[in-house]
Amino acid sequence: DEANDVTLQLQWVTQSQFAGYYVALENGYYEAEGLNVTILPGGPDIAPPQVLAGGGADAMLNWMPSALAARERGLPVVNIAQPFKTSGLMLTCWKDTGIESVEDFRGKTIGVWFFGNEYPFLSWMSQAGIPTDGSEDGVEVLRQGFNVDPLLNREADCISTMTYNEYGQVLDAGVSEDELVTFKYEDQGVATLEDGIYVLEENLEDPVFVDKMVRFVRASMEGWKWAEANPEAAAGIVLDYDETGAQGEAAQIRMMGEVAKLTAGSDGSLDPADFQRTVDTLLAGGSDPVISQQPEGAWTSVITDQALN
Amino acid sequence: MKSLLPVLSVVGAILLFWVVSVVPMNMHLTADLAQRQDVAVTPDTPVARQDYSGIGLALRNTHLFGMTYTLDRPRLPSPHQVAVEMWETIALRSVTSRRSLVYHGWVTLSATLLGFAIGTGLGILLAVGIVYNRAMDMSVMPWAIASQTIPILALAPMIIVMLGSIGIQGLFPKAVISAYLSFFPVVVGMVKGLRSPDAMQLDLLRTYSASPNQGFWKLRLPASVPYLFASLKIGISASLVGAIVAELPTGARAGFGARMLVGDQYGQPMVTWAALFAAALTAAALVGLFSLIERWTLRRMGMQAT
Amino acid sequence: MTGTAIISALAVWGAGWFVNARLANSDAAQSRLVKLLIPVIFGLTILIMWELLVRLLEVSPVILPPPTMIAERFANELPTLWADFEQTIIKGAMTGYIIGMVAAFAVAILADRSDFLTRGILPVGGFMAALPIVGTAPIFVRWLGSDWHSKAAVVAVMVFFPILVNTVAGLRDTTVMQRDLMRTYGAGYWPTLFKLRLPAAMPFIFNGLKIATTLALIGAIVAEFFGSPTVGMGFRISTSVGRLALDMVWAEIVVAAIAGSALYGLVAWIEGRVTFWHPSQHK
Amino acid sequence: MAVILANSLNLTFQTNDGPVHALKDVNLEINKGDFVSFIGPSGCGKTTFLRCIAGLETPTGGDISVNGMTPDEARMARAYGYVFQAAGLYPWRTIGGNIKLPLEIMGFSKAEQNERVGRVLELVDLAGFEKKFPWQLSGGMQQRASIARALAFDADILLMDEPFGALDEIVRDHLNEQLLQLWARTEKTIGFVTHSIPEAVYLSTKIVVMSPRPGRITDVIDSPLPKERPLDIRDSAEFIAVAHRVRDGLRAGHVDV
Amino acid sequence: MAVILANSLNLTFQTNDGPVHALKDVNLEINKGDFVSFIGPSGCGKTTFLRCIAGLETPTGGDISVNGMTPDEARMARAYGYVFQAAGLYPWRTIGGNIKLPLEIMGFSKAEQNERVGRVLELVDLAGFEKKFPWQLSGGMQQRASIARALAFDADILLMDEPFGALDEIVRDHLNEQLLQLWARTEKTIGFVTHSIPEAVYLSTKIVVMSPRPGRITDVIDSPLPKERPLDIRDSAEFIAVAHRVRDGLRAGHVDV
Ligand SMILES: Nc1ncnc2c1ncn2[C@@H]1O[C@H](COP(=O)(O)OP(=O)(O)OP(=O)(O)O)[C@@H](O)[C@H]1O
Ligand SMILES: Nc1ncnc2c1ncn2[C@@H]1O[C@H](COP(=O)(O)OP(=O)(O)OP(=O)(O)O)[C@@H](O)[C@H]1O
Ligand SMILES: Cc1ncc(C[n+]2csc(CCO)c2C)c(N)n1
Ligand SMILES: [Mg+2]
Ligand SMILES: [Mg+2]
Repeated sequence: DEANDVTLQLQWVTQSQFAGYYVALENGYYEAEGLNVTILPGGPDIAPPQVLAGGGADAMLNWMPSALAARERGLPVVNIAQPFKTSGLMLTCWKDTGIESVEDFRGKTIGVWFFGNEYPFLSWMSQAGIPTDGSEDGVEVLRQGFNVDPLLNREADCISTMTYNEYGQVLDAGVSEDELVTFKYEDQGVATLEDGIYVLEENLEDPVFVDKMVRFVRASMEGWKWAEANPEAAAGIVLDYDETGAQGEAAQIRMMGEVAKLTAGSDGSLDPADFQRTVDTLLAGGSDPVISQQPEGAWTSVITDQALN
Repeated sequence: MKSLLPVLSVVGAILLFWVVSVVPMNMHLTADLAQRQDVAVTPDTPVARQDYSGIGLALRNTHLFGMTYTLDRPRLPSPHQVAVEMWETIALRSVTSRRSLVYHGWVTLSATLLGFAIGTGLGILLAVGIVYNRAMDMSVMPWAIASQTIPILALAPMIIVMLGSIGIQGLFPKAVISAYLSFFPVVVGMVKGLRSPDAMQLDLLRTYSASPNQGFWKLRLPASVPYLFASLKIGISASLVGAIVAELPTGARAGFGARMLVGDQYGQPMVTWAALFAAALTAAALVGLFSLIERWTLRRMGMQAT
Repeated sequence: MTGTAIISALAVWGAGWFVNARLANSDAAQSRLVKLLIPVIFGLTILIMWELLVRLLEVSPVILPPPTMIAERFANELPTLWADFEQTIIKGAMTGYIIGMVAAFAVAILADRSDFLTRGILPVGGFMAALPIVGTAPIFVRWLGSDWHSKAAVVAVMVFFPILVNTVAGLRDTTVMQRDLMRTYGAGYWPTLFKLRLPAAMPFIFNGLKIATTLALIGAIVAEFFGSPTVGMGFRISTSVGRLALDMVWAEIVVAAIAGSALYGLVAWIEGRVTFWHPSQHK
Repeated sequence: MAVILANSLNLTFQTNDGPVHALKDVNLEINKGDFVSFIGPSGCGKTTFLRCIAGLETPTGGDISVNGMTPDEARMARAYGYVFQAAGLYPWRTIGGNIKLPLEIMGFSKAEQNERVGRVLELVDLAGFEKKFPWQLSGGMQQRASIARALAFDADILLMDEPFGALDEIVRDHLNEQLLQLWARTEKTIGFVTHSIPEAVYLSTKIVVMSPRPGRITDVIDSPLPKERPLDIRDSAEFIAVAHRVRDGLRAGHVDV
Repeated sequence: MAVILANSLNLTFQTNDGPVHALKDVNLEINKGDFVSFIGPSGCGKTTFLRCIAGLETPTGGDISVNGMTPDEARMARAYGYVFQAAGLYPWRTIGGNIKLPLEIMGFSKAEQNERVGRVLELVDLAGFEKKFPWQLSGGMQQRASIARALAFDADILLMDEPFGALDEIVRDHLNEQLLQLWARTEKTIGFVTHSIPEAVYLSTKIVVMSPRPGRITDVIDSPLPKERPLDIRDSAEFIAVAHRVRDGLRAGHVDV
């Protein structure tokens, strides 16, 4: 029924990045809140904001730059909770390319995810004054697929990795950490918020919906905290929900461990300072602005205030 | 049976070429790995090795040949690695297990069959319309051709979101994309088939003053059967491709497409290759099945000698 | 609201259909202009219905933009669209098409020299043609890198089989009498190939080439989803979906459809020139 | 009694190379029970005229009546059996199925259908071949099956367009004899197109000689031969005289060989 | 002098329904300058025998020599012109191009090619049609073009498999006359398959009557007719006598119509 059904659209395939939600589902936290939750896995062609707009989901996970861009495009999505405190995004480069600092990127080839995930990189480069249009003293941008091959094949000097996933895959391929140089967005001061929960603004006018979300966020956070405390069991639960049957156990446990570091500082509520830092980072990008002005009403604490009191 | 030996020879030649190619294709990765294990490699830095082709590097490091066949994440897996993966995921797992390719095959196949049914039905209806209605004939055909130049992978997510927004999820959206790819060959083939009766065969019915309805059931439809089967065989493999493509934007949950994607994402080439071959085998089996039905039907209709 | 929308859309459909039915059954139906006009009217009817439905039902442009918006975007982004077209169609699709075609001809002629090879190559080729692009594209991107070379390879593999099968079938499509004629002249393999079998095979070969044009476009675009430089139609489509710029997605789709139809038309035109003698070409 | 009456019939085809005058001012009267042969060089309009009678082609001038009706009405009334030059059997139907085709369309009962199939197969010497498919029969047998198909629904008028063109002389002689017997027995009116002078003379009560560009009738010969015609009537003086007249008529129309 | 000599020739085809004995114990001697017609019911092996002579089919027993060579050697030495039942022109070549085809293959010079094309087109009354495509010509004209093609390279032996089967009687008569003239002028040796008794009798110096199952020769008739043959020789008593003998021979072999 309307009042208790929740559909959540993930932004990638089933993996420990989304452990909190699967744990809440498996351990019955949603059920305890009287909710009937459906989790829709994502994939390379799924734009969660589009699914939200089409009414295919009640809530989505998204990176904030992508969500803010959607807002400016006329799709009013609102952040209602932010389980990820810190960013796991980084660039991973071969050390033997001689890259030591951001300035060394000039003339190098760098793999970047697009599909709404390119904004943090573009902002960073434009803040650093490095062109991304392929000109002489700029970087050559490669649209990275879903694997780390461009780095292993040395087609790219650096690629985008998440601390919890692709970086581990590079190591799994037999590369040792001291062959690599990493640039965490967090360390570079250009971190943007990842994996927040977003809903459509108009829905928040409906008290029934608000109530539903309050319960949803509460249960989800309970799931996250349990997952942080029990990484191996949480990874096991994720594996149970992976219908492809192709995920490896070790990889998911490692991912859970890394994700726990990112969720650790968050009780689910959005820290306005983090929000402002994300916005400032995006606005600072001069030539290719992701957003052109300070967003209004892009987040709300209404849900978390009720959920966490 | 007469084809068995030739097919085996060609397959043998391809396998041989494949086995030989494994060495140069994997040489760079192997050299990097070997060096980390303190095996001597020439040249001795990865950057320097980039200047050599796979073959060039292989010739300088013949002692690494064996290793190229046993990599966990090869650029080109060797045939036996793929075979082992296929054996394990097809034969050694219970068919209900998510690690079984049979299970994933069924997921893809169900969407394929539904989509194929929809696409074929639609294609036949459209063909009948085109043959019997001049306006439709002149309007629709160019657009049907244009429709096939639209990259389905671009359209698929939109179709899925649109269907999702009216509450349709699961099998059906995948089937729609399957149908989109399979209707075209059916239209083309059936238009040809329904128009295949010659002037004399049509005139014969006119001398009986047969109704258009009788003309369809007694002449055009039976005459089109050979064409129909030719299109069905193309259509069914197009359907399978459609179902696999559709598995990416529906959430890459299960099926051959999901296996290929996830195998690619998590650096498990064998998963991808096994799914790829399983998909091709499935297509071959479906086409073979239709060939059998075709032979049986045509023989019963007396349209095929022997 | 929904009611009016559907009624007005149906009205547009009815009007378009009425005009077309009149045109198709008129005396002028055989003229070049009318033959062109009818599909155009059909297309326009669909576009107007689309515009009406999207506007009246207030469909979000993030899901389905109206045609006018797509047209506007198309006009504003011509340089980008052109760059993407060059990368994907000219570099990726065309190169791949030509490589695949040449390879298919070569193998067909090779296979044709021996019945043994034909029997072996055709089923194996059929199996390879069934390898879905979603699986092969990432492999080629891994092997050949993200630039257009890997796209050309994907296209070459996709078009190879239909052209091969049709060429082999075409080379066999000579009558016993036509072949015996050559034998009475004591003609060897090559004169028979060039003077009899290749010309006779042309209608089949063009059939294969036509199928291959649509495959080539799809192949080149889809392969870009698995890694590409920051230009190209597949890159733009995927990136624009991520940015919710659906009007741009459709603008690229329009480019694909125009390019595809034009290529198809071109091949069909050449076919008409080369196989003018075939019964299907004269009325 | 005139079964078929053509009155200054004209038919012009519009083609890419300009109009083709396939029939010009054709006048002809065919009586009930006549066996009329049409002979003439290729392109003189024999087929076109037969098709006009059958209502398969619409004349562009003049008029034609069949049993007092328009050809179209007569076609709707199923007045014709038509035999085409090639057998034109449907390959997916057995011989029996092919013969049943018109019967199904005209709504005969199942029992009646079977009874008639049996009868006409007997008539053309094909009893026992009912269950065979066309490709299992020789060309001559197929042609006989197609005649059986035209006979099955007992139309009064039988129109045959070069039915024996593809057969060898001996088989042809045999079928000619059988056709004459059938005609004598059933009193059908037969219109018959042929290229062979002996065939035309041997079979007909009336021979219509035609000439091309524009297609027209140049001679109508009423045969003096008796109704009873053994095969060796072809060596008789009367026969040779008629054949000569036909040949002369043909040669006159043949200027461009 | 024997140009073609067949000695107890046998040819059996292996088919799905068992072996077909297409030629059994065929003995025949053809001399230089002979015009030999082969006549017989469908399936009696006429085409097969002609193909054996041309080296297109390999006998399974006995032997056959052409100009003292094997047929294959003779084929490589380009000893034959072969005319098939249907015209079999290549549709993608003009009439001129079709006639040039053998000349190109045999390596004649361009000038020689053009000269020959002009000459043979004249011979078959097709001057002026050089640039037309086959489908722009009538059936009769196509058949004449195919004869021209066989004549173009001046082989000593001309083998013709029912070349006039598809033509109407008048055109056929005309071509028969021309063929006779050509033969008289060039002294070629001609092997000619036909279904028509008058045609065989009118043209040949030697008539070979064949019979099927197994395919064999039942009669060889040396024609008493003079070399000079106007068309109306066909009404002469000698002609009719020979025709009768042929018909009797044919009927004897025809048991199953
Ligand atoms: N549908 C058509 N469209 C245009 N021209 C036609 C059509 N049908 C016949 N003709 C032309 O009309 C003329 C008469 O044709 P018709 O088929 O009646 O000749 P015919 O006497 O039956 O010849 P044949 O002995 O070759 O069968 C020919 O010149 C032919 O080309
Ligand atoms: N390639 C073949 N394979 C099997 N049987 C064949 C083949 N060619 C001919 N035959 C059979 O050999 C016999 C003689 O055939 P052939 O073509 O020589 O007859 P024909 O006298 O030329 O007949 P027609 O007058 O019909 O042309 C026939 O029974 C035929 O079915
Ligand atoms: C087409 C496409 N490309 C990149 C991402 C970015 N992304 C967001 S979460 C995640 C998983 C990391 O392990 C990735 C890759 C996406 N969603 N879709
Ligand atoms: Mg005719
Ligand atoms: Mg023959």
